[in-house]
Amino acid sequence: MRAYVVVFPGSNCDRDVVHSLATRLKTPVLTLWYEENHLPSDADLVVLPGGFSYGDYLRCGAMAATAPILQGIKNYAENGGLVLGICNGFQILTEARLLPGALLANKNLKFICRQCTVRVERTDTPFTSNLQIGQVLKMPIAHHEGLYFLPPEDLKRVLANRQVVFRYCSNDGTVDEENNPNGSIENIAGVVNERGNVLGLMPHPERASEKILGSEDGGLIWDSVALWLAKRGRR
Amino acid sequence: MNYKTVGLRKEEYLAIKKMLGREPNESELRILGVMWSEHCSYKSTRSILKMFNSEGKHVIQGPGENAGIVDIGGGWAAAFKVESHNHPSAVEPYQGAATGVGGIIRDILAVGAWPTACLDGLFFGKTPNNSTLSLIEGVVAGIGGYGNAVGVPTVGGKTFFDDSYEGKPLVNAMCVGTVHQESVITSRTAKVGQWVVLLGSRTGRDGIAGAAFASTELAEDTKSSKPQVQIGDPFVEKLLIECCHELLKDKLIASMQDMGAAGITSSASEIAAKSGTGIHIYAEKVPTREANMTPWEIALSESQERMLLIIEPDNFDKVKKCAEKWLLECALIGEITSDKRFRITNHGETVVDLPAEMVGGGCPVIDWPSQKPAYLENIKVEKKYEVPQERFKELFLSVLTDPNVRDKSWIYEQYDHMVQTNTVAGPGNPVSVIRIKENGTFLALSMDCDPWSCWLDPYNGGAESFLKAARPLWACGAEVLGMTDCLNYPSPESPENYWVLKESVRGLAQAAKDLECPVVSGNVSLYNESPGKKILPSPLVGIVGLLRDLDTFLPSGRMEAKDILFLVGP
Amino acid sequence: MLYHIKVLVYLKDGVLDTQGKAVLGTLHRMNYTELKDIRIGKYLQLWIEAPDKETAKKRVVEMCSDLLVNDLIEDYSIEVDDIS
Amino acid sequence: MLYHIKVLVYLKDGVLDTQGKAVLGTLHRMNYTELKDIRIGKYLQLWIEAPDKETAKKRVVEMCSDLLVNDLIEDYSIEVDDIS
Ligand SMILES: Nc1ncnc2c1ncn2[C@@H]1O[C@H](COP(=O)(O)OP(=O)(O)O)[C@@H](O)[C@H]1O
Repeated sequence: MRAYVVVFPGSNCDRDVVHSLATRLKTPVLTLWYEENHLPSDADLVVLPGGFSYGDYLRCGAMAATAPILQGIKNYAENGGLVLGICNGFQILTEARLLPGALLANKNLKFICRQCTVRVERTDTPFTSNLQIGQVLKMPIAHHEGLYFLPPEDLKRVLANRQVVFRYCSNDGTVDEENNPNGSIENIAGVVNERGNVLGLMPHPERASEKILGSEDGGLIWDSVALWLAKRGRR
Repeated sequence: MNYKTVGLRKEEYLAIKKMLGREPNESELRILGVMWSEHCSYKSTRSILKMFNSEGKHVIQGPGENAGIVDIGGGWAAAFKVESHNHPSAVEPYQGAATGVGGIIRDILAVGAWPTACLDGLFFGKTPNNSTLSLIEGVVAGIGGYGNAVGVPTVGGKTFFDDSYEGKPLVNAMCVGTVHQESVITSRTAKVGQWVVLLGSRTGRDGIAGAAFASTELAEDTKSSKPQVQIGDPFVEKLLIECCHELLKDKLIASMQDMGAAGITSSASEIAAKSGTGIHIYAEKVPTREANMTPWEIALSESQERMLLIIEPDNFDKVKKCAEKWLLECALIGEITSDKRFRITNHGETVVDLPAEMVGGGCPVIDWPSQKPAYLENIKVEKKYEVPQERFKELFLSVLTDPNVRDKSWIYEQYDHMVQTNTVAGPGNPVSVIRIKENGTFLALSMDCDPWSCWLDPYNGGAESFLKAARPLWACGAEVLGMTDCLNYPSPESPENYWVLKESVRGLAQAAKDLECPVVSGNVSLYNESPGKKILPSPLVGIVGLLRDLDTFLPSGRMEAKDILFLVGP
Repeated sequence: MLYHIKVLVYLKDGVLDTQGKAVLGTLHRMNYTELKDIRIGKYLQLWIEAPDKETAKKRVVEMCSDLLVNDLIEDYSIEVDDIS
Repeated sequence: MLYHIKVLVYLKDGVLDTQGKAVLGTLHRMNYTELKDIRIGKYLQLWIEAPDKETAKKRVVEMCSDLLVNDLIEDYSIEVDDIS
């Protein structure tokens, strides 16, 4: 498989995602500059990494969402290509309306960086194909604007479409207010688009794919993508 | 305009006249006022700093450059330094702390290193009241707000509470970077004919003459002479890091300086002095944020997120192109000359013409009178303190709930301590351990200080400040490579303060020397006083150690039921 | 002509204003108990070159929908001054 | 009486507006080149109970200096509507 990581001015997890994907999957991972209009035709996965694109000024992800590469990503997603937005990448995808909702300031109004656990809600997406429903993954969060918000009507639709892929939970998988680090609606930590090929999530799988970093669970998401692609003849 | 207004002492003014053989003009006087301030010239501590040993088998570069550098194997090196931002943080906690982080990261960048990790040392008042609480909140948010956005993890630090810091908090920021030994950049390598390029933000009236005006009354207060709060822009800093590293990779930078206190003046004069050349700055070519800035304001502005690059003229177009890619301003503002002068002209008119060496290095050293404080005579150290049985629980709980002992996760959870995916042991551990992807080794980092001991027994307290920082490194199995320190003290003009300063540094230096930990960089912050109050002597120590692999690393907190505990030591 | 345009951006009803809520709590603690509510939004000042007021306003409306305002969560109002 | 008070908070002249600078660059990239400058501040709406307009305003001024505005870097203006 061939993965691409988009670099915006202010991205700061781009190298981390490259390192994590490349070491876990032993596959070439290249970067893409935000000013490009098109994605390379050999792309199997495009990742929008975390960071502070444009300093997170105005609204997180808003300025990056107007970058030329987003047009390319839209076309690519419409054709079924796999797109993953992590943290700031998630914020960019919501601002670009590739994913529903918006990410607001954490309920304690502070930046939160800590290890977290999320429960897998769906396994029929490319990103979770090798996981179990109810499985708990340990992955850290690091954000100031991670409170996932949807107006009531949109929320109904998102739930009806089963677009929630990850929810914040306790170590044993309990989803409740106590285990909601940032105040997200319904403990939502990750959502997909209706088609299921665009995923946004706040926790950082790339920070959890090596034992020495405290967790390898993020690597399971990479494995899922690789497996899903392999089943479709892409290696 | 009089020498007192710019914060100079009479003997310093006379020295200037003698060196120049004439009266300095107004701009020159303002520039020398800042450059000969305590903050820039170390005039009160240069003799004290000589006590430090800076040699050791791992040392590649000792004090004198932007950061100390030590060998970490495989051709790679670690660059590190700690710096204070105490005065700005007292005025504006968020921006003061944020720009402190930005400043130390640029120091690391200036030697050509990639900033890999930050640590922060914070000292606050202990009694919880509104102003202390909002100050703490502002400082912590500022450190996080900046470090998180630039993408440098804050992997550890030190927080200390005592009421002597009320109204005068200490904010010390340390950064560690990695650099290939062959790619180290210095300020000694500028050559005649090379161009001087300003990269980064536009120049505004931020913090002009902050260093000098802080110690004088603002006599003739014109609007422009009032220091303005410096605002940090971590977004631009991130772009600067990326851009400089792209330029370094393409070997387009001959020499480089960050711009901290005294902005263009200190960075430009330092390059000239160290390279044994002169430098000529064209004030009108500096891109400014505000109209009508005078040449001396341009020369002294402390606007953040700027770097001074020295490049070959032929490379200018490439440098400019790279700057455009990273959305940065880039302007040719001067050239390296052969006359060893620091010269500023404005539209052809000479504004400043001083010997380059005199600007940064000319200030005469002051040896303040020193006297052992009276209070030390009256201190009785009780060797034994008996705890009455019935008060045991109460005292034990009071220790556990003391802010100095209590868990600090409310601070460090606001810092991204994992970005760059190297953090093997983050904050909350006695040592922080980061992986060095470049050579497969690990760095063990610690930061500590013991102000109470320094107050009770300056010599041994200084030694203990070193030992507190070094012990966890030894205990975890790391090899100590070198240290940096930030000497935070009250005014040296009081003989008793000066004595404590000298004694505690003597103890610190001796312990570090005896235990083979060279001092490769550091910083001094004096005059930490608020009305009626002065801070405890606070020499903060940051140490970098090496773990060749994780098998040699002994983490703390790996305990199980039935394990046997030993207490080792006196 | 140069126009000075003020845009006031505020959260839509129903969108949680965590910051406003926190500030309200702090002000109550500081004894400003007569304060019933506070909402926190953005104040944007734009200086724009345009042939006339209508065009200036029209362009700013476009900027709002293209970037400055996220209409899922925010609303805004515009005010134009001419200054030259 | 309940008063609705709008406070516009903006950076003082000469103080670097990091947000405004980044937004200006982005809008230029999006071809809004007629935009000469943009400054980003805060828009606060307060609902306050007070015997009269003057008192309402006076109290808001106090809140501004106690908490809402950082007078080292910010200035502000106030507008009062009465609504009940
Ligand atoms: N300001 C800070 N920034 C980051 N980490 C901190 C800070 N203060 C304390 N820590 C972390 O919290 C832990 C305890 O710190 P502290 O209580 O200051 O140390 P000590 O063990 O010397 O008393 C350490 O692991 C330290 O790295």
